[in-house]
Amino acid sequence: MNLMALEAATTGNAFTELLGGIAPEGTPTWALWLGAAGAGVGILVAFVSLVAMFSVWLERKVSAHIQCRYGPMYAGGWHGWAQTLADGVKLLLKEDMIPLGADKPLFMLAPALVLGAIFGALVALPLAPGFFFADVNMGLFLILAFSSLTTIGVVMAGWASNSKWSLYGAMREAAQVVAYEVPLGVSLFVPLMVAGTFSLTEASAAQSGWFGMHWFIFQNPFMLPAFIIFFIAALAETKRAPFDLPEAESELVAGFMTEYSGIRWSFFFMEEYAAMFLMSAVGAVFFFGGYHSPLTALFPEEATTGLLYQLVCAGTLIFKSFVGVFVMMWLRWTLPRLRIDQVMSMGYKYLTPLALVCVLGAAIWETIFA
Amino acid sequence: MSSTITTREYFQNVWDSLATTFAGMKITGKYLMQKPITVQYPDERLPIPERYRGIHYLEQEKCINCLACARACPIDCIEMDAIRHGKELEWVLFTLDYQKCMFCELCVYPCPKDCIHMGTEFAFVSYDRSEFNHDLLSYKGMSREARIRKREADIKKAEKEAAKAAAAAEKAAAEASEPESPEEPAS
Amino acid sequence: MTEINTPPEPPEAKTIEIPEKARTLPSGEREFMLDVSTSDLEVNMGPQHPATHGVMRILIRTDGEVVTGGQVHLGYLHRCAEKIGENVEWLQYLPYTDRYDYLSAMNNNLGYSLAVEAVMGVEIPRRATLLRTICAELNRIGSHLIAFGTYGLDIGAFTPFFYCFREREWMMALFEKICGARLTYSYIRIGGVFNDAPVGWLKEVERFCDVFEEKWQEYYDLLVVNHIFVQRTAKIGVITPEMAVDYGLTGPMLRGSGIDFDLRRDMPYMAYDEISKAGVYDVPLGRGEKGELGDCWDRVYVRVQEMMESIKIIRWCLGCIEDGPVIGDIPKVLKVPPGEAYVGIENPRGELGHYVASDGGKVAKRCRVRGPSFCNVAVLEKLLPGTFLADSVAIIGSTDVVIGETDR
Amino acid sequence: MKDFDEIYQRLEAIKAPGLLSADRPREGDPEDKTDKGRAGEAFVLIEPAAAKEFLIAVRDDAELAFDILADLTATDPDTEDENFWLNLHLLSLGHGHRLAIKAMVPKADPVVPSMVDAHMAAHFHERECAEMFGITFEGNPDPRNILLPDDWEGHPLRKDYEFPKEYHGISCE
Repeated sequence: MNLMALEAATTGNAFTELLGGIAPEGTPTWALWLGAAGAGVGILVAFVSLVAMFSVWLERKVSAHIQCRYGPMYAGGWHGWAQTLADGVKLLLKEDMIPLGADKPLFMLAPALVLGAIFGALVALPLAPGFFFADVNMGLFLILAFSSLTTIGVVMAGWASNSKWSLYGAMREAAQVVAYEVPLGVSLFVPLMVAGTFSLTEASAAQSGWFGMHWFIFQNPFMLPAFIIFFIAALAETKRAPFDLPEAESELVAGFMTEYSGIRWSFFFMEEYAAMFLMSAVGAVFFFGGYHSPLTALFPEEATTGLLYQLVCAGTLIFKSFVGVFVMMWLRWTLPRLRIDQVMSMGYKYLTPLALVCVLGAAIWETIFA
Repeated sequence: MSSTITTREYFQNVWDSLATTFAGMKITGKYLMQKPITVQYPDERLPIPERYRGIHYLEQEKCINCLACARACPIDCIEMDAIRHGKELEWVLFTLDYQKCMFCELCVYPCPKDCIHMGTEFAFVSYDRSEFNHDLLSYKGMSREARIRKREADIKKAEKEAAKAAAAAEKAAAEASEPESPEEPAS
Repeated sequence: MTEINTPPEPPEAKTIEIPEKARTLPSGEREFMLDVSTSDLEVNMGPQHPATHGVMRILIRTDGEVVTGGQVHLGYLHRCAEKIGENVEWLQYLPYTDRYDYLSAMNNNLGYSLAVEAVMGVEIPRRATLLRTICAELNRIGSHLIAFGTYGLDIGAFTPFFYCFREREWMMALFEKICGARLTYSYIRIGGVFNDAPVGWLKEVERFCDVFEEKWQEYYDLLVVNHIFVQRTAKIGVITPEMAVDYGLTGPMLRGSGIDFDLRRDMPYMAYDEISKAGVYDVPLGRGEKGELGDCWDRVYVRVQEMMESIKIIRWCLGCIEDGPVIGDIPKVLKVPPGEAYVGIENPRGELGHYVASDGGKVAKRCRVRGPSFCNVAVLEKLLPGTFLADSVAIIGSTDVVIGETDR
Repeated sequence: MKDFDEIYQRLEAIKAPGLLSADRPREGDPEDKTDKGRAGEAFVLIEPAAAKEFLIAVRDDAELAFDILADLTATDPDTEDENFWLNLHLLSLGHGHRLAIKAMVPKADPVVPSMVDAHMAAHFHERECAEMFGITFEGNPDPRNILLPDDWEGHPLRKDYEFPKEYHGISCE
């Protein structure tokens, strides 16, 4: 993942430019690259942690209010905003436990792999024009590939735990992700056809018209069903209810996480929320105009390179992503869980064919009207 | 799930899952907007009804040490004792073991003087198990020193009686055997 | 004759040379590879498992996700209630009845009281009878709320559980007002009830009924007809009517299989004779609406409907309750004449039978409790094989087992 | 719905296997102070050896149709008594009547044929009865202990049961 970030950093982004500006004359290029990569990774880690922490707090508050409760109220003062921070500290201080029969190296590697993969995937996400870690021209492929990599971590965790419940969870995860990669990818073909690029930066840039509302979702009638399919598949991909079968706490105790505790366990947790954010962001970029909104359209043409514009753009995308995250939470606290064979049949029998129909329809539409 | 389904059922399934999901989200969304119904416990508390069966209290001046409550208790967790001075009672102990008590209120009903009640106190926390053996006497009972004195006196009394009994037994045994000789007086 | 799930025959013993390097597992066995093949996995579901609703242990054998056998192990919560019944006085046993089916303590009090009264032959005042009925039905609602809420939890829906608890909390507050306890009431006693209802209590019960009817519709829309819920429960754990009778199932389990039998209507006790004749309530039955007759959805549906029927009964009782004494002519120390009686009442989970035998003394000769869960749980061993692992959780939940009652 | 007398007449009419007699509650003899009579419910007495056949007969008879075995338990009336009582309670769904059955099982040789063939409901009850009273139900498909641990000694609901001093090193005093 570091390699990828490094390679990404070499293609030239805000960090290299920034470092190039402030570094003394004669600094070798490799040092600039390394510095940029290091800064990128650091900011990425901080960003992921912040997103995860806020999401956890949000999840607790949303679930609590849906259930007529208050949720955390004390830590930090206002509505327990620091609760996750306190929990994080507690998890850090907990005893690091590894079961006796566990495969120690794999057991320790699994959470790192899961979290590392999600960091890698976030590299290709542009928060604003020129505000990205790497402009990968196959950005969507990178994100899908990296987010599938988390599955390997989960299967590894389940196998290495040497617990029967964990094994069930791992096997479910493997089956589920294989089933849902297909509709996830296929449903994204619809906006890709309109955008004509795999790069997230270019796709975002393409949606700037109509006073910031030139979103792909309005481009043709097959976009909305495609988005719904994408959203459902994203839920399954991120192991969220009603597809949280790998964890399935009423059946498998805690699924693949049964034997994990402390900071290792929190890695899985962070991954889940980061993945939610990532998937929502991908949805926002490919269906809902990326960082464009009427607010960003207010800026005059010459101000679009300024820092304020960049920040507003980033805020827009983050807001859109969190709307997606919120809906995911809302769904989770509303719906019961599916059974594994129903998850499979939903993936293969419902989502995949419907997604293909959407692609076909969109293709015909684009050929005739565009 | 392995059974085949018709096209109509296929689209019915799609429609049903979407429609019922939205119906559910409407309900949960409604509650999301409402004020929660729970209270922040240590800061706000719900009122405790009058009849709450909490920790007992005793109207000691009414009690006549009749043992009705102790007998009614299914698990025998009430212990009581008092010394009678004419009409006055000097209390020795009236304890209730809250490690056993199951708050069934059966001790309250048989009381002829209506003097044992269950209060609204419910929290009872201690680091020491012995503290759960709760003393219901609040005043007029024997002080701690008095109780110790009484126990010592009781022990002494018991010793004396035991010695007396032993002497009597020895005497009886001696009488049963040969008559004692003047040279060897019985000790 | 139905099959009992016996553990699989051990594979034929092969003599295999264990290599020197093979490490020793924590269990003491040497690690080696027999052959590359799959084998059934035996998993202990319980005693500590979220799906077993207590300390029940189910040994399940699975082939991948498919359960091939299940064996129920009980006794983790055995508290010798029957032996205690032979050692404490008649009235003193009352608090113990609260504790076997702790979700419907009022009904347990009622069953025991009725059994002792059947031997004694005492007259119960009218107001006491109606207060008993109100309390028993309120408690039935509370118990079904838990059954329904935790069933949602088993299926993976969290929120209905909290909504159910919200209403149950109110119900418990009502009981707290009338008897002072929230869970172990000891309210209905031999000869009547302990206390008269406090001022305004009956009004509040009426208010509870009004609000509950609204909330009930929410549960229905949120979970009962939810497509995922229906998919998860319909055609799962089908108990045919013949099977239900053979296994001696009672209560919602029996009615879920479409058998129209309710002890309150067909063998009335207390005021239920009058109530049934007045046609106040219907007995909801499983009809196989969403899948097959007697599946999990039918059982849940019966419970959900029963809550509304209980509301009707409560309303009827509130309409005709009058002032009067609440306890019959009962001596302070009970002496029960020699004799024996079995009284079965309709508990939320089925027929709660109390068999009491007296020899004329202060203490029972035998105090037998027939817990409905104990009988209902027996059918699990028959239902589990051939289902998915997730279905097994749905099936266990649909029996609405309370371990305090199976183990007593 | 039939009352006890009608049920008993029908039992005699179909010659229910193992039927011995009926026991009805009665008033005590006012002259004899020791006879207090008997309160409660009426029951029929049957031969324990024919219990299974009896259950099948009353189950399959259309007029009785006792299709649910509500309860199966035993009672140890006294330490001096030579018999356990085997108490059965039947319930008819169609007619809505009940029947209480009692059978005397000698303590010296407490063996009863299993009733699982008549009602599957008997299975768990028989297991409980077996561990609590030491009555052997011949032919029960799974005669393990159900509530007590497998290695529990003694039969707790017998009147002459002595509570163990310790169990696996746990003091029970």
